[in-house]
Amino acid sequence: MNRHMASSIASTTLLSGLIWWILSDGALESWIIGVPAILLIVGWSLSQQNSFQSLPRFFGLLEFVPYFLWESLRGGIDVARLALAPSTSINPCFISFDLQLPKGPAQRVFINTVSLLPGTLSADLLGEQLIVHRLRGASDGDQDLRECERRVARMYGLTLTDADPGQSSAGALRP
Amino acid sequence: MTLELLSVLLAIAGVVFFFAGALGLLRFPDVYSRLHALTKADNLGLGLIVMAAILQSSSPAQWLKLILIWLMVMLSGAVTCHLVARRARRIDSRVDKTLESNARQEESGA
Amino acid sequence: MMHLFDLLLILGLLSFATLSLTVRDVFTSIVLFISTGLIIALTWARLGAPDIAIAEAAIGAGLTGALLLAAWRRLQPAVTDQRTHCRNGSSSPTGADDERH
Amino acid sequence: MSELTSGPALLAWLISLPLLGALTSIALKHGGRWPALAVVIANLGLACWLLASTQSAPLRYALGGWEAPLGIVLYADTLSAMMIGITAFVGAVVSWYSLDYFTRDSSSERTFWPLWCLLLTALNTLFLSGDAFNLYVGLEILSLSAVALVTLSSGLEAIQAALRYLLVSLMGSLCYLLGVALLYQAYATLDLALLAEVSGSGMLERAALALMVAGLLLKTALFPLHFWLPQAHAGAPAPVSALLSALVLKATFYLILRLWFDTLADAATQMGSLLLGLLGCIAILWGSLQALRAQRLKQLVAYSTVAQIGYLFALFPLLNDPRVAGAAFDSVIYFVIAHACAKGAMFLAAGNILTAAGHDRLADLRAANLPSAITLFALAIAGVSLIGLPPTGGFIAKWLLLQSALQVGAWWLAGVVLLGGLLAAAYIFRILAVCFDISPPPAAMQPSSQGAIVSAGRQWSALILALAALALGFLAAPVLDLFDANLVTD
Amino acid sequence: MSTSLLFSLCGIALFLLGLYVALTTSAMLRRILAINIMGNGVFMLFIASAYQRGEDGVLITDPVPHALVLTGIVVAVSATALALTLVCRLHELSSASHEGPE
Amino acid sequence: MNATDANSAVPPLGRSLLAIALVGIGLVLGWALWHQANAQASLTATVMTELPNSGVTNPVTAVLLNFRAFDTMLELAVLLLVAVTAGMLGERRTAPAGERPAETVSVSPLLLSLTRDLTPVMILVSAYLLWVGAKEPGGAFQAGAVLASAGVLAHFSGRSWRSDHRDTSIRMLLVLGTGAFLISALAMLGVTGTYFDYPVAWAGIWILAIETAATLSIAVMLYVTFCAVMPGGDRP
Amino acid sequence: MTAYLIGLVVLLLCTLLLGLVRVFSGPSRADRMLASQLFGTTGVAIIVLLALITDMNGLHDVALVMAVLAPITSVAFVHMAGDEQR
Repeated sequence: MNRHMASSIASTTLLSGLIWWILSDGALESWIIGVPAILLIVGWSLSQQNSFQSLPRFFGLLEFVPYFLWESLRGGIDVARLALAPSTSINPCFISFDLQLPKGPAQRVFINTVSLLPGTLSADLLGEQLIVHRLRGASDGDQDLRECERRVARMYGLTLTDADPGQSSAGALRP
Repeated sequence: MTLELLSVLLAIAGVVFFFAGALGLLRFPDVYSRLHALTKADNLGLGLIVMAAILQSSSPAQWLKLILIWLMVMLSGAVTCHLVARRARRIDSRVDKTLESNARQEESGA
Repeated sequence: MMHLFDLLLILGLLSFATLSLTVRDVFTSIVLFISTGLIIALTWARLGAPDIAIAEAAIGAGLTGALLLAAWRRLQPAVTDQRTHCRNGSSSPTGADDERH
Repeated sequence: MSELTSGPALLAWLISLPLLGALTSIALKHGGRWPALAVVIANLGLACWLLASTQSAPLRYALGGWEAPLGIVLYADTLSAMMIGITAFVGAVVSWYSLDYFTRDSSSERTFWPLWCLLLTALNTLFLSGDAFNLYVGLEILSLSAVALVTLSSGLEAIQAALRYLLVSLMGSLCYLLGVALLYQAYATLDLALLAEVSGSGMLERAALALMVAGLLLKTALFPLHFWLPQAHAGAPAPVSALLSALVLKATFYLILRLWFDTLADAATQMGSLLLGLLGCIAILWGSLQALRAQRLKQLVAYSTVAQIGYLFALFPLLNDPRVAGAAFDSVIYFVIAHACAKGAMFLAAGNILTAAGHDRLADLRAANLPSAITLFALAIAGVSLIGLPPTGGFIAKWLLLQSALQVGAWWLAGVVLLGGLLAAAYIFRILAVCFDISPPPAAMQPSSQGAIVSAGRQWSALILALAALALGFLAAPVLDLFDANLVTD
Repeated sequence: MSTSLLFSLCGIALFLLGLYVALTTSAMLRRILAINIMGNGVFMLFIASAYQRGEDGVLITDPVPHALVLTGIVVAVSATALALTLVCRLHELSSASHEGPE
Repeated sequence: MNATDANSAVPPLGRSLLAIALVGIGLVLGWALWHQANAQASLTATVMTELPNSGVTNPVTAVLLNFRAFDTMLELAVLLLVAVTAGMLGERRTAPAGERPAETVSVSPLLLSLTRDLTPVMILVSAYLLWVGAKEPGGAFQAGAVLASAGVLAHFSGRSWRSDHRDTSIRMLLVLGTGAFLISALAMLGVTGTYFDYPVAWAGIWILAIETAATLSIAVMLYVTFCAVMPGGDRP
Repeated sequence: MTAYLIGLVVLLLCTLLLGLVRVFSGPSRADRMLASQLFGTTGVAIIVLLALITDMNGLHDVALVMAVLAPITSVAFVHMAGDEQR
């Protein structure tokens, strides 16, 4: 636990320091304010419940970012095409998706990413079930979501217990 | 010169996405679909415009600050989108349940 | 060209403000007011006053919006049990009208 | 700069001391009253010192050493010293009264002292500041703390009155600020003295003056704009009503006086003065009539304030006339200080009656409800001063007014003043009639009529203010000497 | 027409619009919004007067109005917050007195 | 029902008269401004001349914290006044008779994580605005408002900061901002002999210290006020 | 080039006015709130472009503050908007 704590403090400090450096344009004397602020942040994050959060691995992050950018580009183009098309051909529905990622930061990153994938939007979280809104009907299955989940898992260095995509339920909830 | 041209092109693309987002907001049939339009198109639009601005600025801290702005918008966009959808869905499901009883009440009242 | 921008900004500002003050539903009024605050922040940025634009962004986007929504919520007529059913006709003396479609 | 600091630094102390009191009072969990009281007493001392030191020459102090167009300059002549003096005096007496008025360590009491200190800060700022925008901030503190003080009585009506008061004074402040913005746009200065030098009588100055004065009139509650006053002044706790009626209205009136006859004198027209005078006359009659019809004691006193504000403005046409301007100014200042003492005494006494009887419905009040002869005495003297009978301060004020009105042949004004005096006599006698009504109170009132016992301090403080109003009648010559010593008119 | 004048006129329009609504509406929340709009109109007049171009077309802004407006914004926010607290309190008291103690 | 007409306290005739009067005022003001448009008066030159003596290089901050520091002190007093009053009114709020019971909707884990991620950024941005205010746009008020927003966000995710104005520490924070101004002004009166007159060499660091105090204080004052307006009172 | 950018800013302002229609027509409160979310993001974009046009780097801080505080109103809305019939 102590190692966790130390690494948590170290990563918080580093990240805050980096952001401070960005904000202050690297001005040296700015640390008069910057250091107390960072100490405040470290103190604050220690006071939070379960403040030890696992972090993405560095190389995993490098691998994930291009995928994420590409997918959000696709998502944007997709929805823009729908909006600009002369007739809206959307067929919205909800599907329920069984999460395999454990609770924690990885799961939340996944949920947030889902909203930026083409055609999907995370609408609610009920236990281990993510309710996803799809623009183009339920027929597509959930290959894209599985793929995304796997990539998030890889970024965090997790292995999913059930990697078989065909098993999960992808039933339409509401037309 | 080509850099400037590229920058303007990126900015134009960004504005197109913003336009599409606004249009989607107007044309899509329900809250959830509109949320799609907003989060995706706007975040992409802002990303392109930020890229355009990065091409024109010189200091690395400036680039990173612009990227930070974009990341913040994206993070809060994704989360608020989820929260709004969640609220709308929970209200919808409650309305579904009470709709029948309300209808029954109104019938007996009329 | 910049004049066109100015005119559009002023047009937007005036129309947002007018709508915010005349629209019937108070909630819409508040949302429009928050948006007006945003356009005002843009105007400050346009007029070379970034200090004030930051203050307006922080206040308009953050605090005033939250404050107004909180107050609006407290002014809603009390609904005790039937949560989905807005009680009709109970107009409060402060004039908070609730939304009906 | 440095050789000036010993004297003029007094001005800086006059504004920072009450603020210091407010801060200490908030910081202390219990017993916030002690720093506040200390500050009020020290403020009284400083005010006397200021009165003494303005006798030779006006004081001037540039805050932070930054001179006028850039920084804020404080400025004091005998007029402002007089206002600060009366504020300090009435404030001190009301503080004494408040010691026993609020329940110890209740949330109202803990909030009262800091708010009162902030109100004092605002009053001193308004009397001393020579900067148009600084005055705006001062006005905002003044109205916000006044509103907050009204909310100390927790009833529905009080909150309603406070809200209305708040919205009205916000609108007034914004009108004032718009005028400031126009002036800044034209002259790029906020300093009143500099503005007085450079401003002319163009359209812009007229518009700015009109806006600023309109905003201030709203806060001063001149006739058509008085609608918020009766509820707010009647609904507030007694010491707060006394402060509002005696001091807060006077501060905004003082600003109108400064703007109209000093800073933007070139833009002020004869027509405008006449209009204000006319409104003042209507206010005298209207306020008195409403006071005659009032159901409750505090309401009656509040309406009487509307009438008394009318006298101040009725003098405006005379102030413009060079033949009688001096006497008219004397009359204005006398109205202000005599009314401050008399109205303060009236509200404090009314508070005593309210506590003793448990209500203040005039129809149900009897002599038996009066706490003691001291309160009765205070009511009577204050009433006589409000009517304007000799030998009180109110009489001197009216005498000066009538004299100058007759000298310039403003018969209509003299007529209105006499009529106002008669009406005032009528409503004051409504109060005094209660005091001599020894019939038993209505039976229905019996159980609740036994209110709390009113402490001696509360009764004596009311009497002191009333006696001050009386003393002003005897001390007219020395007081006016103090005032005229070094007045800078136009 | 110069930019400064254009925005000054816009500020006046906002002020009058707010004033009109503040005087005619009876809904308190809206009246508070209207007063805020009035304030923004006045601020715009200040900021517009600070916006000036030098002879060579370089933007020179006068910092004093900016500082004044910043102070004004803080004051406006405080006043709005106080008004909102009072409105809420009033609503609670009046609904309690309408329905009686429950 | 609450139709638009029921919302107006003024009869139609009065409203149209008022509208005409306001349009008239607008025309007069517009006309006056039109004629004034070429005046171009400003204090820019004066400020720029004195800027080196102010201790900071952002002219707006110089005006706010040095040339017109008295205004700023009073402005903080206004905020303080409102926070204290709102706190008192909130304290007086009794059990909700007409108020709905506290929200039963659970806080989404996503909102919690948003708070967790965003709060450090908000603190950093606030500190940055505070620091940068000396030379570029920014300053105590902006910083305080951002910090208060972090508190508001925490409030919504069910992790309220401590906000009871009866707490000694909270009350100290409330008076900290105004107090810093006042104490420094009085100290300068004692040291240099002039109220609010900072020695040029120390002005920069001195102003930064005052601004830091003001930032914390502004944040707490705004947050306390916000909690007083929130439904359900200031207790979580 | 500046002219192009100004043209783009004008277009962005137009999309703001487009969004106004959604605030106005609703139908649900969430829709109105969504539109104001749109205004927030568009506002950030406009400020970034304005910073390019006028070469004022201070404007980036305005955009940063807007971006960081954007979720506050939306979260407040979700917390307080209560229920409604759709």
